[in-house]
Amino acid sequence: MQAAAQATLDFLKLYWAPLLCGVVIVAVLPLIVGYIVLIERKLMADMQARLGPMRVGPHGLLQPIADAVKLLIKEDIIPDDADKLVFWLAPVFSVGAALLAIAGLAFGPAFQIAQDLDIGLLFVVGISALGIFGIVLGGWASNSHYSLMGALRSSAQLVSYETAAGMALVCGLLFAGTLNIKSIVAAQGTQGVWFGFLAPVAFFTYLVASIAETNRAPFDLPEAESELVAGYMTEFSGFRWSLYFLAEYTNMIVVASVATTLFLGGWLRPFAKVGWLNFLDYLPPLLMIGIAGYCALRMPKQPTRVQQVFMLAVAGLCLVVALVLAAPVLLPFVKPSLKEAVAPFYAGIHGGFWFIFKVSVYLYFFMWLRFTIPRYRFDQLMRLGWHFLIPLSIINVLVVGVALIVGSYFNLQGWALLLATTPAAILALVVALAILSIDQKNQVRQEGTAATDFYAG
Amino acid sequence: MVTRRNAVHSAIFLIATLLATAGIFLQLRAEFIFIVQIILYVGGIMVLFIFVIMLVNLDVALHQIKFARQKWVALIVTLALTAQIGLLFWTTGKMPGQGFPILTAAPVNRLPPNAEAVAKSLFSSYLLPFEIVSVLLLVAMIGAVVMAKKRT
Amino acid sequence: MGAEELVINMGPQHPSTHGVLRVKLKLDGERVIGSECVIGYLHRGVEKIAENRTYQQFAPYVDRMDYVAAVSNGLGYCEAIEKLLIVEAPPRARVIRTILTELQRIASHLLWLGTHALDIGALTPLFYCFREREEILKILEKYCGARLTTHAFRIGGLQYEAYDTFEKDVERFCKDFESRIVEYETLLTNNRIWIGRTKGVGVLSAEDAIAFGVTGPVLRASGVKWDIRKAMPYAAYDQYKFEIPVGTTGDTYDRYLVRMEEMRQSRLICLQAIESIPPGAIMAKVGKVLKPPPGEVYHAIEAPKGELGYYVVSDGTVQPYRVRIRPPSFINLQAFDRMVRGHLVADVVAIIGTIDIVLGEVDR
Amino acid sequence: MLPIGHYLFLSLALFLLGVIGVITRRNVIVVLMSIELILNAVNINLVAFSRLYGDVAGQVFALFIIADAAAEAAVGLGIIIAFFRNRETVLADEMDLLKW
Repeated sequence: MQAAAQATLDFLKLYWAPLLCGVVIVAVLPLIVGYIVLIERKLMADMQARLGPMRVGPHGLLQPIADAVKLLIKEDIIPDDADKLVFWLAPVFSVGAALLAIAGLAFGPAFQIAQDLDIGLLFVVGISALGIFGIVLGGWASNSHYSLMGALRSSAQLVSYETAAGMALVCGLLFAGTLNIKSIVAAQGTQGVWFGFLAPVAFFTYLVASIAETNRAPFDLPEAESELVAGYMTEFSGFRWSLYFLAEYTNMIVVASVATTLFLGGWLRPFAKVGWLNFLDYLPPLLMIGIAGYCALRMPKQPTRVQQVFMLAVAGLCLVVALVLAAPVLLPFVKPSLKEAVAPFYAGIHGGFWFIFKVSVYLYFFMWLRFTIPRYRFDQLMRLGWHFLIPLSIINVLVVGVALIVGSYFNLQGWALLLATTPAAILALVVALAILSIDQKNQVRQEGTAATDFYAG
Repeated sequence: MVTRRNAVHSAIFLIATLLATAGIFLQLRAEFIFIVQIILYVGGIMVLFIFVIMLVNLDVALHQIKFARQKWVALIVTLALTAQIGLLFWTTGKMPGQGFPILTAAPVNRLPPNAEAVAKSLFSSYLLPFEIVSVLLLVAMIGAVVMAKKRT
Repeated sequence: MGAEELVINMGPQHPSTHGVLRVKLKLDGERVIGSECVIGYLHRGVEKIAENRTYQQFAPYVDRMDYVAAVSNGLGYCEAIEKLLIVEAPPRARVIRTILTELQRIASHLLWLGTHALDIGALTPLFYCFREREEILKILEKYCGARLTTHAFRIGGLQYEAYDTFEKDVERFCKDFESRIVEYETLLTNNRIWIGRTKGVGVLSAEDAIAFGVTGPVLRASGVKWDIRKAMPYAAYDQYKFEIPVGTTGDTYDRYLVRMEEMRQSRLICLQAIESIPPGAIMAKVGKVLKPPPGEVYHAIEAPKGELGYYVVSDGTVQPYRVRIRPPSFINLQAFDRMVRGHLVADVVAIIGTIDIVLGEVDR
Repeated sequence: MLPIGHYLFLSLALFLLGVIGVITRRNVIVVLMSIELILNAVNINLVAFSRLYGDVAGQVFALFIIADAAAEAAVGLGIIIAFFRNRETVLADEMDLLKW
């Protein structure tokens, strides 16, 4: 008994930090997801000439909490003909995979749960791919045609776009030479250039494939509300539905983080090696102060006392964050001897800021696309995946490999590598566009035959 | 997994088994095989299985007897195999769990990164088998496409 | 996909069947091999009701058929009864009728555009369209006090004189609308996905369209230049210059282009009309009790969705003997099966949208 | 760390379960899944021995086996789909024709 207690204690001593991180992520993530949804709704409203949620809290700031409460106390419906066990299991599987994938990510030099995982990036990609089972099984267990079709579409879509995404990642990994997430970012630090610049085609491919993988518009066919009601989620309601929702947005965060890590320099400041851009270090605290100022400005305009206080609290919170961000930058000026001491804090805090900033930009792009573009049709989606993205990504891996060999032959480093990779990217694009045009010619021919078929029948 | 009447349930249990196996691989410090197992086996092959199970409507299969009349054959084969292994243990004179070499051959922190080691081995000593496997996969791919294609 | 056919029910409660249409789809995988529209969920027996109401009493009922284009419905009915009575609305009334009807056509097309784009997955056009539709509804509200079921016209003319700033409001709307329509087109017309989703989808050849009796933009998109406003002018349409846009292939994209161009033309008609609204009376001399001479009449107008016809039989009493309505949506829906065969489920949604049905009119 | 015997016994159990599945089940899909189970049992052995001897060769072979399993699943499922399309069944004892 005592031995067991001792063992537990030892375990805790060793792993308290990752455990804490895990608990925090599981507990806080739903809240973060809720606020991402709120931001999405607000952005959508802004682009569509309306206001979005305004009633719950000032400017609808408490809307996510109200939504969560509503979802939690909703009646839990399981259809009679559903496969109860699988129906219960599927959303849990989905959300479990998504949360587990977060474990492999590093949100800054200091924040990572699975520390120094040797296969870091592969782990994240592989585990997050497991979420597909939640979708497929959920669709199957609902015992409804819409759900089943949503599930089939979803699995076909995920499997095909996983290939393109994987190839794009391989391309980025060629530059990094490692799978370990921290080493990937470190490689970009020493190179002084993000891999997104060196492998623009791969970045583009991953961008498209990641949208498809997270079932976002314009690839949101599995849950296309105008066709399949809600796809695999049709029969789910209340808490189970919110689990799916949580999984979807968590997956968005995961793919955005992967892209940030591999292509956008992770937690590095933009152009970290360029000396005259060092003023960018002051940007994070200034940004937060700006937000705080805006909140304070809007404060008197709130209709009720409670909302005014709440707005002020938000402003205060932003100020505190600004202070925390500013401290590591400003302290060395006050006391130069502190420079060594604050260095890790600077790296950690500012790294976290830049990482979250980049992830947000990525997510913003997702949302922007969603509001702007109509939805693909299923066959068009498949054609885009198999006939364009996959050939493009495979060709890109080849030409980037050649470019790397050329680069090492001429001993090109950092930005100079662009000399080798830019022609490579152009070459890949040209070949891919050629494929596309050939494909379109074929398609026209096929459509011709299809049309005659159609009239014959 | 073997006893479920519903093939989807079988598949779910198989997924659970495969994930558990992946866990064992991780425990054995074979990280690369762990992730390959998850991506390929669980994320690829099992999705294919579930896809096919959904395609071929199960309502038909559900109402039929799940076991063929080969129970006795199965029992005999199983017993024979068990007896064989038991004999093996008997002849070596060691009880399971005792006297076997314990897996602490190399200290953990001195192992090279697993993915790197596997890759080096794969692309040097086992290059030919690797190429053969890739050809096999290509052949399988073509075969599957030909098989599954609708005959018009 | 699977070897057997899958039958799914789309509707009557489905996000994109525009009301309570139920479509039984026979699918092979995702491909539609047959379809059947089940209607009647919104049947209220409008034609039967007409037999138990006086001519004036029945007028508000027609607003409930195509409830997104109530003004057009009212126009058709009023003109049919006027024909039966052998009276004519005064010129001023006819011009105002024309303006309101054209505004209503724009509003109806805007609603169609928004929901059609939403069905295909573009979220944003819907809100832009509603922004402009709101302006039209405001004008209607200012004119007759109602936004949706307006009952704007009376048999023999108009009940209300145009309000003071009517011309100014219409003119401002028309001025704004020109740039707004460009906005929608930048979002959709050259969008690769939009073209991919609509080109070649739901093709209806000109012969088929005529054989099915399809009218309105659906017919014109197939390349048949037929518009009752030109062919048998009513209200004040013979005074104005406008074009009839026609398509070439008769697919969903052409129908989209035709409707967009129709909105432009309606705007031009409105602009021409407000320049010269003739002065004078707004009501012809009709008695309080309408007793048309026995006889029958068929009168059709070009409603936003197609030919809206009223066939009214009078037996000389205050109530019609029989009213038969030819709703454009109902007839256009008949071509649905021909249009969806061989397409995918996603196209079904696009095709339902492109026919532009309103179930209140289909079921009556 | 566990002695190798444990791994061997686990592998044996999985292997036998797979064999039972292959022999007794009528649904061909489940038979295929049982084969996957057998392959998996082999993988456990390979990786365990690889760890025991500190040699990655076992892992490389496990990799080959996984690739092989993928190939087998693809072809097998292709056959099943083709069969189902023609005969409307997935039961092994109704597969009594070599050609149709």
